[in-house]
Order: sequence, then structure tokens, then C-alpha cells
Amino acid sequence: MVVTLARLLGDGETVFHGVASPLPMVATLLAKRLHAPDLVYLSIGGGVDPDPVRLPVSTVDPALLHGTRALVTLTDLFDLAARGRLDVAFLGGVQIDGSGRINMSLIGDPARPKVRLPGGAGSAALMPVARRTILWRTKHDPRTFVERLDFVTAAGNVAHVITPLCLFARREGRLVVESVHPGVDPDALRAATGFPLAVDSGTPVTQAPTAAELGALAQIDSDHVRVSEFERATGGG
Amino acid sequence: MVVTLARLLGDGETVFHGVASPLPMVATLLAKRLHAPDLVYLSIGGGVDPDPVRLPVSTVDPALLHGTRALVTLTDLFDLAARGRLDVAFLGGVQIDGSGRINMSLIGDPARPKVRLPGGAGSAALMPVARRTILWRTKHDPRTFVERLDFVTAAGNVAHVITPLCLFARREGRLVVESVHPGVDPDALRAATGFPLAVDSGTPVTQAPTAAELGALAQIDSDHVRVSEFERATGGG
Amino acid sequence: MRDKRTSLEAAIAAVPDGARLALGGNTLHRGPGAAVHELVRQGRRGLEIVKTAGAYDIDLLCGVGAAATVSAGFVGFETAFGLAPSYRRAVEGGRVEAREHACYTVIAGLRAAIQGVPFMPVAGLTGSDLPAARGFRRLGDPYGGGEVVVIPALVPDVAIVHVQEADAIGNARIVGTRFEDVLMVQAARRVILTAERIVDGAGFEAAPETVAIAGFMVDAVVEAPGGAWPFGCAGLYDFDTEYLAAYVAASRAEETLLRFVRERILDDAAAMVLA
Amino acid sequence: MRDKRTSLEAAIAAVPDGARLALGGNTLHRGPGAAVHELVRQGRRGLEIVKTAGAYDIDLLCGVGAAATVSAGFVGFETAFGLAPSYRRAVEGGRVEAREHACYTVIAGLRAAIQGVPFMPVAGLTGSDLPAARGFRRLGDPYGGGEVVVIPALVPDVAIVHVQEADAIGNARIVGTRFEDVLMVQAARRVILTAERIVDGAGFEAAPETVAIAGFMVDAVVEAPGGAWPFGCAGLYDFDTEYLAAYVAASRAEETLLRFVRERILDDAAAMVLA
Repeated sequence: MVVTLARLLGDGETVFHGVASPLPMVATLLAKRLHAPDLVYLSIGGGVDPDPVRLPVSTVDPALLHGTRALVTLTDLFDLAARGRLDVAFLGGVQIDGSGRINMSLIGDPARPKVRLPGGAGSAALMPVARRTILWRTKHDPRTFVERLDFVTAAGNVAHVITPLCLFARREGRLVVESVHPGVDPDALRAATGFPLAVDSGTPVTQAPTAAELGALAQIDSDHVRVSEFERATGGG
Repeated sequence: MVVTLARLLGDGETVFHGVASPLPMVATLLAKRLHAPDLVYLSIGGGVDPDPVRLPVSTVDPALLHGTRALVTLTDLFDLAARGRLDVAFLGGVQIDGSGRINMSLIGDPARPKVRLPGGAGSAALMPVARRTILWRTKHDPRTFVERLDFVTAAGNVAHVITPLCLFARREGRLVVESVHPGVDPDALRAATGFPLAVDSGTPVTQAPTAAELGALAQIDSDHVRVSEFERATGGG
Repeated sequence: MRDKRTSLEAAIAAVPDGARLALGGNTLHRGPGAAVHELVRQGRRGLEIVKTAGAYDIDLLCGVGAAATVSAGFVGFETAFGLAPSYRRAVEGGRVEAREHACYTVIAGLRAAIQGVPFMPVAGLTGSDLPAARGFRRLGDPYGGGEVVVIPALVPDVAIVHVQEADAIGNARIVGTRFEDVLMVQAARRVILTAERIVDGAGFEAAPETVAIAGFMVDAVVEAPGGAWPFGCAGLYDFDTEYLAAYVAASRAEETLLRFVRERILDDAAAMVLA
Repeated sequence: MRDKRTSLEAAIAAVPDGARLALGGNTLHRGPGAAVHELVRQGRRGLEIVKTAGAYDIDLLCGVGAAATVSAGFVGFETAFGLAPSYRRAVEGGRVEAREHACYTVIAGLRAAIQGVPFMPVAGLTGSDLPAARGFRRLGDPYGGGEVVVIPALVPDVAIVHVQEADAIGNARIVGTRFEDVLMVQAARRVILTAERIVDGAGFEAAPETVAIAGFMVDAVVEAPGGAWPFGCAGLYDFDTEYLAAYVAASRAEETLLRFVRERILDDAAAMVLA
């Protein structure tokens, strides 16, 4: 997943992630190492192009200030996006619908929710104004990928959604399967998704990580911080 | 004048002046030295409670940062006033009318002015929101103190106006003579003022500077920077 | 400027029940831990907590019944420790009102407060249910553009911010990220700083550019070594993984939470971090 | 990030005729003097100058016919040198439009640009003729408060800011007051920095808190020792009293101004300050 995320980032692009976002953190550092040396890496903690010595499990950690030459504030970053100058925002979603909208707010009746979720953080403000948003989710099941959200926390310029099973792209306002990860059965993918999907044996398979990609990844995330996300998926933004 | 200005400032008050404001600069430093040690002195350059080694002729000069422990921006200072937390703003005025409104913009027809003046700087924003404004002017003649302004650059909470001839206070929306400077003839004062004034031999006389006040003034403004204002009166704000 | 040093007890005693309270820091970092514990000790009630992204502070204040309202964009312990159990339970049980924000709308409300205006326009938010759910209005652009959402001013009665270094009159340095702390200091009616150490402010004169908070905006300064704990404090200590894990586990039920609070917070919390 | 160093000539060549141009600094201090001289040399026309309080820069650009519009709160040389003669003459003669602002309304317009919103509410301005003269509209508060003036977004096409120190990718330190420079950098579509010296940015890593401008917001970096002159540059040199007095005297009539420009600006201005 993290290698596929990294491949979505272009050289020279300005890329942001928020709290609780280990995968985007690793993917952005990986892209910078591999094919996007002039990518501008911004995170909620305000570091610009940090070069962390160790990867933190909290993505607001001061470790993400190491090697930064300038500090900006979260306010500056939201402003940057608001005036149309942020290329990529990474956002999470506890529920994601077939048009790429997300729910991070609550499950059940908004007036008296059954489950109160953490909240969308910056997503409602960022998703409509970032040039493109990449969603990621470490669970792929019908409770996550739903036909109808209980609450629309945010909607906007979603370009891609990555999951442990596939990579979605958004075309004409709908999520479509761009590639299926190696070894994933099309029927299993359909069964794991709460909205209709066009996927069959002819659907492209996600290119497996190359040796170079895996080598760079091992260097960047030697502590396997990215794995923490699969243990506790609270989303992020 | 500068001693009278200083006496208008209370201990603990937050006091601001802008560009082209040597007299307020000297008066504020004098008040802090004499009776208002906890006065907070803010100026357009962003210094807080500076302790200048030499007094600059430009009141935006880096000399007004010496001894400051924190820098704020002009934006921060306007915001402070806008939310009602600035006690005193010193502002100038090329024309001042009988209700204490000022013109710093132009003389003649606004569409095609005969004289283009420097502009009101922050005054239109500050005068209505500073808890009180003190105006100063180094000329007192009927072209300055007028019945009708050619353009109302700013209006608001004017408390006092100081001139080389007298100290005005604003009561019920009108400027009234609070005290006449020593040796100023009431008739001459009336003749120098373009709007009607109640002033006669019973009008209080401005208390002359004490030896202590003059001594402190000589220390603070040993270069007589305050005199520059009487040579070139372009106002300030 | 006058000396503003006081004790933590006295500073927090000036936070009334029902206050709208802005807390500095973000998720696990540089929150005012000692001040939050003192609020718990003093049994404060009815608070509205204002923050972009909170964790331990908001969860604890909800768990002990000190908070009535949470105005925040995110409440959770990140992937390190997961959801905020007491916050969830209090909102789901109707004891706390969750006024969800988009982080940027907290910032917009604070900006309106700072600028002394009734509302602040904010870009984005299209397609979201949040504006309708929160009653955020739209205004047309009188200069001929489209509509924009406007956020009402959010004026905290009190802001509490923990810093690495302050002088006696409230000038303060923040090492690392400033989060929304400087906005909170400007927006609030009253400002309490807790500081790892109180220093002679004359040392700030050589580099005033490094001073994040100007003393004239501050009302009280409290010396509180370890005062962010269990939050981390950049340059000095990390967030306390062991303590937070134990806290989140205890927070999953009211009984275990209250026992945890009795044993580990109502006793001397400061002693722990210094041990 | 990519290396953004270029020559002053190339950087200024990217400022088109008719551009809305924000200039850093304030009155006599840290204005981008070298860049302004280069605009004069290249014969730029039709510029709109945006600044809270300008002096030499605005007066000169008006005097040589480079500026068509001035959006500023104050134009003058302070009590040191008095009024701005060429600015006055150009406005009074109808060759330059003076869009008077209240300084804070320049800031409000830049803030709207920074925040990507069409307008910014601003407190104050009651009783002033400025809002009507400038067409600033009022909006009612949809949350039940009173009316407030709103300022339209003021998006500079280019901002030029002179700093004491920058690295090759545009991270920059400003010594002393920052004025509105950081707002201009954020608000503008394109940002040109002139810097007293270009340094190795690795040195910024030890104290990123002291870096005022983040490189990713900058498009071009020009090494320009003495590049504020005749403005002062805090920590390095004062404004040039003798030169400015001669300039203001020359500025009092078009013929003397143009002779002054030919003799002292179209020749090598940089050589003078370094002599």
C-alpha cells in the first residue's frame, strides 16, 4: 500500500498529511527518496521537508521537525490549501462512499449518535480546495466502503483511494477500481465493498513493489511504524 | 506639549503610535520614566517596551526595537485595537474639525484633489476602536482647525487634542479647551481656530513642566528629536 | 510590565465553571497537562473546551464531568492509542455536546475573535454536512463572487498554554511547533501560561524574534516543570507512552477511569514526572 | 526543493507591465530598493503598488511613470523628509490613482487573498469617508450582531521582499521587524526575494523558529548586497539620509526628478552603496 501511495506523488508537488497518518508519512518520505526529490513535504506539525532520524508513531511528533529549515503553522497550511496552492492532501475516512465522500464524525443518528468518532480534523476544509485528495484506509470491508454515509464529514477533490485490497480512482464522480493488489480475488473485493464495483479478471493488477522501492522503504521505516496503522485504524486527517 | 501629552497616559495602559510620530514617542517614553512604569509601549515597528539608546527621527526605526523582549507585527497591533484591548492610540491630523474628526487624505475635491496628503495610515481603523485616541498637531491655525473637513479620513474615540497653543478635551462630541498653554492669549487662540471656542481669561492654564519632568525629558530626548516635528509637520498615524 | 507569576492553584482558581476554555498543544503534544489535572482537582464543571485536535485533555475532562461541550476538529489518541473512550461515552450518553469543527473552522472562529469581527469567511466546506449540522451560515460576496461559509467568532474566556520558557511578565518561547497557541493567546479574554521554567527576560532582548508570545497579552505565569506531562514537550520529553496506554485502558469504563483518576491524578501528579 | 537563485534582471523581467505589485518594508525601512531601481531601468509601466506605508519606492515609481495606481495607507517620508512630491504631483495631475487604504484594510485584503476567500471583515472604519470613497461594502452579521465593513481580496501578482539572509531555495530570515512582508509572501501569486546574502540553508535547521519565510512560498531568490538601499536594513545599515534628502529635493519638479534618475539610478546604483 505504502509503495503504491508513494507512486501517486509527483516531483515538485506540495503534499500534506495531518494527525494519525503514519502511512502517508512513510509514503511521502519514500516518494521523496525515490522519484520526487523536489516534492515539498508538509505536515500538521509545521515542519517543511523534514528528514526524521526515527519515524514517530504520532504524526504530529517533534521528530517530524528534524532537518526542517522553516516552521509554518497548521493555520498557514490550511490557508495554503484554501488559496489553491496545495497539490495533495492525504485524508482518512472511517466510512467512504462510492463517490469518495467520507464520514469521520459519527455512526447512527447525528442527534444522538450510536458511535461518536474522532471527527474529520481538517478534511471538510481541505477536501474541496486541495488540488487532489488521496484517501487511505487500512480496512476494506462493507462497513467501511458503504453505499450511504451516516454523516458526510467531507467531500471534494478525491483522486485516489488506497486500501489493502485495491487502488480506486475517481472518474466522473464515482470510485472505480484502477488496480487490484496481487493475489486479491475480484469476487472477494466486490464482497468487501458496500457499493457496486466493476471488477473482473481483466482488471489491472497493482504493480508489485520493486527491489529498489522495498530497499528504500526498509531504510526509511526500519521500525515498521506503518504497521501501527493496521493495528488501530482510527483514521486521520 | 510633550510633557502635557505624557501626563495624559496612565500607568498600566497600553499605548500605540504609528509612523511619523516623534512627539508621541518621546511622550510615551517620558510617561514610562515618570509616573507610568507599567505602561505598555507599542509602536508600528512591532517593538514592545523598547528602551532606545538613541531616539530615531523615523518612528518605524529599528532603534525602537532596542531592549524589546518580543516582536509583534503591525497586524497584531491593529488586531489588538480591533478587539478593544488598546487603551491609547496617538494619531495626527492635517485638518481637525470641532468634533475631533481628522483629514489626512486630501485638500479640495476628492475626485481631483488640489493637494494629495500622505493618507491616514491606520487612523480610520484605529480611531473608532481604541479606547481613546489622543491627537497631536504641531501647528495651530485656522487651516488646521477647521469648521468643515474636505474629507473625513477618520472619526471616533478622541479624548484629547494637543497643539502648541492649548489642550482640547472632547466632551459630548465637541472639542472644548481644557487648558491654555502659559502665555497664550484667549483671543489669539480663538483667531487661530476655525470653529467656535469658549475660552476666556478664566480658562485654566496648562501646568508648566516641573523640573523633574524637564530633567527626564532632557535625558530621554537629548538629541531634540521632538523638534523635527515642528520643522516638517506631515502628521502621522 | 508587572510580575504575573502565581501558583497553579491560584491561576486555575480564576477559571470559572462554565468557562469557554482554549487548551494549547495538539493531540499528544505540549498540552497543558498540569493545568488540566488542576482543573480536575478543583472539580471544575460545565467547561466548553476549544482545540483543533485534542486527546488526553479532552478525554479526561469529559470523563470526570468537567466538560459540557467540546468544540474541536479531532479527538483521539492517534494510531498510538486509538479512540478517546471517555469522550465517546460522554457524547454517546448525551452528557457532553460534541460541536464538531473542521480544525480550520476553529481557527476561523479564533481569527474572528482576534480581529474583533463577528464572523470569519472560510474557504472549502462544500459538500459537507458540517455547516448545516453546526448552523454555519453562508454569505454572498458583495463584490460579485460566489457564496462563502462564515464562522462565528469563538472567544475563549480563558486560554491555557504550556511553553518551554517564559519570563515573569509573560514573554514566552515555544520550542518546535506552535500549533494554534498564539492564536488562542490573542483570542482569549484571559491567558494563563504554564512554563517549564521561568527565566530572566533580559535574555530575550538579544533575539526577540524567537519569542512566540508577547507578555502584554498574558495574565498569569506559572512555573510548572514537567507541566505538559503526560503530553510530550518538544526538546525536553516525549509523551508518556506507558501512562497514556494505562489511561486509555482505564478510560474504557467509568469505574476504572474514576479509580485511575483517584489513584494517579488526585494524588500528586507532578511528583510522578519528576521521579 | 529546487534552486531558485537568479539575477536581479531576470527576476524583475518576470514582473509584467500592469502587475499588482506588493513591496515589502515600511516607510524608510527595508524596502526593496535595488528591485525598485531595476523596475525603473526596465521601464515598467502601469503597476499597481500595494503597501501599508511607502515612501521612496512609491514616490519614485510614480515619478517615472511606472505606477498607475497606489493602494496604500500612507505615502510620505515621515518627519525626516516630509511629503512625497512626485506621488502628490502624479495624483494631483490625474496620472496616478490613489486608492487610499487604512493600512489595516491593506492587511485585510491580503488576509482574504491568503485565506482564499472573496472578502475579509474589518472592525473600525465607522464615521470615515473612506469606505464610501473606496466602495467598501458592509454586511450584516448573520449571527445577530451589527454590520461590519468587508474588504475585497487584494491578490498581488508579485511580491518583492528584501531580507537579510536567504538560502538558495528561498527560506529567509528577517532581522528586526517583519512589517507586512510575510503576509505579502503568502498572498502573492509570485514571490521574489532579494537578500543581503545567500547562505547555506543547512544552518537554518538548528533554529527554524527564526526563519520568517518558508522557501516553498518563494519563486526567485536574488543575491543583492545593499539591496534595500536607500532604505535602511536593520542590523546592517541605516536609511541614507543624504541621498534621500537629495532625492526629495529633486522630486519636487519633474525635470529635476528625471535628471536625478538619469544620473543616479540609471547609472549603477548598486555601485554607490558599496562604494
